[in-house]
Amino acid sequence: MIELDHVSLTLGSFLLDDVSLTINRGDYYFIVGPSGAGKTVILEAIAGLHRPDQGRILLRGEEVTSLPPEKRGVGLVYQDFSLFPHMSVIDNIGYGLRVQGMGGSDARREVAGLLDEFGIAHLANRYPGTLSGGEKQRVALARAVAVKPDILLLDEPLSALDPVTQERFIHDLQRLNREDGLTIVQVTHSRREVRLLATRMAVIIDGCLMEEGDAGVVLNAPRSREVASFVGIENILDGVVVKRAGGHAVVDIGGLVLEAVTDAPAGEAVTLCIRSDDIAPGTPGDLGNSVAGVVVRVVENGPIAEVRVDCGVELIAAMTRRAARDLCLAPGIPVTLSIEAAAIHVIRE
Amino acid sequence: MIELDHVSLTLGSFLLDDVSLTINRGDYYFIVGPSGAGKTVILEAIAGLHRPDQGRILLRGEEVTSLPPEKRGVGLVYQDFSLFPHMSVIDNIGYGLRVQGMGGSDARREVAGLLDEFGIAHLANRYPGTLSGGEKQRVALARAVAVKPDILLLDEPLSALDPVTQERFIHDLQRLNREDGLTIVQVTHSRREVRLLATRMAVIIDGCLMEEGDAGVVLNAPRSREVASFVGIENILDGVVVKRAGGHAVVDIGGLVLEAVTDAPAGEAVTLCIRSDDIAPGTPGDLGNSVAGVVVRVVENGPIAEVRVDCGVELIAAMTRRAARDLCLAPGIPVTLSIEAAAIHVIRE
Amino acid sequence: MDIKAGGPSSDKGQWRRLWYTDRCMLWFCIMGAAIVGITVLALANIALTELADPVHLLEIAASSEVIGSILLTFGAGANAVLILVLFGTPLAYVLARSRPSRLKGLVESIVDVPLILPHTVAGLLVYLLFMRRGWLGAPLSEIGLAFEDAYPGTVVAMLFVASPFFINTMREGFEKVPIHLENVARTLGAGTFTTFRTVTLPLSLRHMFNGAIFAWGRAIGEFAAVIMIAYYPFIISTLIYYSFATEGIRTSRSIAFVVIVVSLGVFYILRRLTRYLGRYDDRA
Amino acid sequence: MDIKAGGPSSDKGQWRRLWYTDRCMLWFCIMGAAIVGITVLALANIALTELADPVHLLEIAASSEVIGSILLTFGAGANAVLILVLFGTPLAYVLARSRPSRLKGLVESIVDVPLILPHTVAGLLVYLLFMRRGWLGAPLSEIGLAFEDAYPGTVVAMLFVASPFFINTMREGFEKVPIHLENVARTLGAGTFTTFRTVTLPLSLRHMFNGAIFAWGRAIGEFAAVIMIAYYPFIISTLIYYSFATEGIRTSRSIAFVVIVVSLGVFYILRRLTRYLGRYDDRA
Repeated sequence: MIELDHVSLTLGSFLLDDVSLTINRGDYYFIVGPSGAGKTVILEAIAGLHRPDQGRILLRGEEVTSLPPEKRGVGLVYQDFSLFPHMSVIDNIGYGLRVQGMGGSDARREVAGLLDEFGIAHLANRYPGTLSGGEKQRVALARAVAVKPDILLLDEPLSALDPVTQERFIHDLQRLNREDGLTIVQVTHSRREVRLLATRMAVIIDGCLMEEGDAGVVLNAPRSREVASFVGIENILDGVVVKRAGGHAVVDIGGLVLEAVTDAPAGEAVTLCIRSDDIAPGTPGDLGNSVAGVVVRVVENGPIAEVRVDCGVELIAAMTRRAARDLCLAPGIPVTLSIEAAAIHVIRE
Repeated sequence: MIELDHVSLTLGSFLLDDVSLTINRGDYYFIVGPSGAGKTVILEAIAGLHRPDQGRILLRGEEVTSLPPEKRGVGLVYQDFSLFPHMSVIDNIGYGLRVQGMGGSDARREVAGLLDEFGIAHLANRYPGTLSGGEKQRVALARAVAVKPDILLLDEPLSALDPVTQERFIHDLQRLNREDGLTIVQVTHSRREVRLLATRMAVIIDGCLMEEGDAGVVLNAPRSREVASFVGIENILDGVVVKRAGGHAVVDIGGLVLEAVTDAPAGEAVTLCIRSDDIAPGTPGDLGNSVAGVVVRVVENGPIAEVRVDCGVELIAAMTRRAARDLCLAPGIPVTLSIEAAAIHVIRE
Repeated sequence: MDIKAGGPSSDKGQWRRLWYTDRCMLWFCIMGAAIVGITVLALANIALTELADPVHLLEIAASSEVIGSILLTFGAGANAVLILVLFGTPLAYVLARSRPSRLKGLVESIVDVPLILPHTVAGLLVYLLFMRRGWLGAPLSEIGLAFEDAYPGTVVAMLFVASPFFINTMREGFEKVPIHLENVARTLGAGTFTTFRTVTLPLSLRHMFNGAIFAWGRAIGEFAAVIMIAYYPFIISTLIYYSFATEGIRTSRSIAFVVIVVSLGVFYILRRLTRYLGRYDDRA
Repeated sequence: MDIKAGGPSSDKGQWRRLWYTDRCMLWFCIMGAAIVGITVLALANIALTELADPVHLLEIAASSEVIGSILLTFGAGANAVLILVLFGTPLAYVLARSRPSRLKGLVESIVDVPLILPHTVAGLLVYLLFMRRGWLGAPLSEIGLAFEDAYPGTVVAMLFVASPFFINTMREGFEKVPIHLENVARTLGAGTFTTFRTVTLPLSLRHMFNGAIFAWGRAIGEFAAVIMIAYYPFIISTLIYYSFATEGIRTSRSIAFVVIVVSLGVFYILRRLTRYLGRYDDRA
């Protein structure tokens, strides 16, 4: 559906370096990365707003590298929604139809349908300056889909919205992706959005594509330390495989010894990734590591307590505030942690 | 130490309406509220940068309402740190001493001491444009305390910093408050900062003081629905006391019946506040409510899973992702929740 | 919060308070008053003198020479601005949307040249180019368009000196239109020109009118550049200079006062009109 | 990301690409070239003619009359700007820091009056105020300061027409200094004036110099306002007009060319100098 073939692009001092990625029809594809990494540039390149210095861009199997944006049939929604401030809601939504030459009454019927579909019929004659963030967002989405693109590009569409409005918007987006079969490419810096929505994803750091693939795999079993750190894995530990035992590897991490599932032979340096909620107080099951340590610090963050435990290396465990209180966890208290071997992701580099 | 006595203040279309509050010596006082509520205006009024239309401001027991800022002896640190871009770090920190007429060698000694204290001696001759956020923040803090104010006003000082730098800054601030005895007034929109640092706090909404008092009380037992919602209590439920039983009240919330600790007589309308982490799957202890329901939705957010359960009304329970998986929670699964009566805060209005 | 701290905190009583709380600002006000004072005194001076003899003033104001000259000046200025809008708008858009480069820097400098040159030099440049034997004047006089001592000469001199004012203001307007709006319009199917016509231009109308007014003000005020190529027909400036040089203060002062009243009035009306133009943020 | 989408995407080959992908922008470029073309043609015209006779040009350039007049013009302009900086800076600061009010609006309008008035009207206003019998001219002539046909007259005429340029630029500069910086300085113990001197002014230096250059350019270019009060001593504009009127094109064109070269050169140098002024964001 969308293919970037070794695309390089310079914009001022910014460089997008040899990015290749494939987005399939019907994907809900996420592009994530730190701010300034070039995520928006990729979206705009797909839309035809930047021309690559090198490489090709293909849409629906055809090369479109030198096709102007108005001929590419992709919808684009920016973070600020970019409504035309000098047009009413109805004129904003009908804009695409008008410039593409659709006649008055047909266009009116289309727009009326969209107003109903997005629940904004009551806003029809208002101007963007008077709308709330959530209302703007629905108008922007209706405007983008009015011209029936089969690809929708979203640039951090949720970041300017309050939580309730976010939920509603997420619902709308899921409907467009699943029911209407739109291919959606979304840029975000929110891991939560990725977890909720992504089927596939790419991680861009400093203009380079670090990793691409199934969202679950990238999030839970990243192939590099940078990506692991970026997707928010709390415990990233460098170690060495000291021996192999029954299909498992025994890894030494600065004194702490953990069993993990990997093919790495003894002597290989590996990086272990453990999510904080996979480290729990208590004794482990069959395939579990049991680790003794002393609580260094308990930081409460909303309903969760992040417990830092010194086990030779410092591990971060997450539990509910209530659980942390029930266990009377406080700095200096000894604690036993259990970590399932299967919950440890091993990066071989 | 700081007293606002019925202060009203108009700034363009913004109105601060009859705010009275008292901040004691040594307090770590937080002013919280939605953006645009007037938090910064209060700080600036304390600093003498706005003159109230009505009311009085007292510092250290003396009225200062018409005293200019340079005579009030309060330090001010803004979110953007507001370093003087045309002065080196050393000149920034020494600025207050210079304009207050301290001689060259004395001032140099003072500044050198501060550079060491804040660990920024290596930055002495750099210009602000070249510093990172965390470095800027330390310079701004050193500059503010250089003139030895006994009151420090902080306007969202943490919001522009990354998490690691935040931790370090929090440490610095705690030291200044506890060891040096500075009275700190901090504006924030982060509940986490309030939980970590606040001794007392005020909630400002739309230019009105909604509630003031001990931070623990305001956070966990707010006196109004608006404040409960603002401090992030996930479950806020309207109900009616149907009967009293052994010191407890039995409250009916649209069909769901919960026992709660309150003096409210039967027939009174009350609002119940329950934090999501106080709602746990499983059977309750002695003083617990047991509630049966069906899972509506599980939203994973970092290491936590937010589980929405339909028990007649929708309740939000928080647990670790692992706990949610171990219990196989998914939409449609029946679940029993336990809520301790003591964990339910009752607002009588 | 877009609230300014530091300034005097409320309008009412602001000046009384200054004396007690902030003598520095008070001194600044007094020094500033010296500059403003020259203009105020100059206007008061002419107004008092002229209003003392209303009969003579009305006689001058009603004279066909003065009325004709005012109309000619305003008309020629409007004509110059119209040409500027037509050709300067595309230039401003190109400058606003192209990336920094040597060529762009050069074009920007060339646009600003009329700002830098002394007015008689500008006039001489226009004269040399558009005189009967000039590079542009010669071919154009063949098709019957004469510039020397003629209306087209006045227009082209005004156009030359006023051009940076319009182009720079218009360009600023274009730069303020968020590129995201244009990008969205493009993805919705609008070509470059359609996007320009339906999005960029409507959102820059305010700047266009302000730039046009600014340029018009510069155009009708010009004297040196115009007299080099077209001493006749008399524009206001020339008329005042001529009557000052030949008839002395009295007549020229009356003409000047009429011109001041008309100019300030016209600009006041134009500013009022544009105040409500292109303000989308607070539309109901 | 502060990257502009939509514009041509890279400098190299930008123009070649235009033809193929975006004829609208190409037409805009062509129309824009018409405006820029007039200036380019005018400059090329005079340069080609003058450089063809370098002996005559050098003779004119070396004449004491021309050199003296250039020095007088530049000097009087600098003098006017100096006074403007002294009195206009406080005014600009007051305007930048005070809240909108009727009084402020009125002061702003008065500041802009010299922009709106035709130049001869401005000159007449200055003349009436500063002539030997004028409100300010009379008392000042008592203490030996004469304006009519004298250097002070030139300076005051330049001052009047250049004042809006300096004040408005300076004010913009002050408005760009974050009020937070001033607030912090105040809480650190600095009074209003100390804050102004140590924080606001240093951070506005760039605008101050740009405003001064802008005002200076306007001042040295003025003709109409100056000749009303001081036909003598000859400033450049007057010299060119005089020689144009009495000796014809040849001499005046040579003087104009010398002035163009000197003006463009001086402005180029001034711009270069200010480029590195007050840029704190990217200091190492």
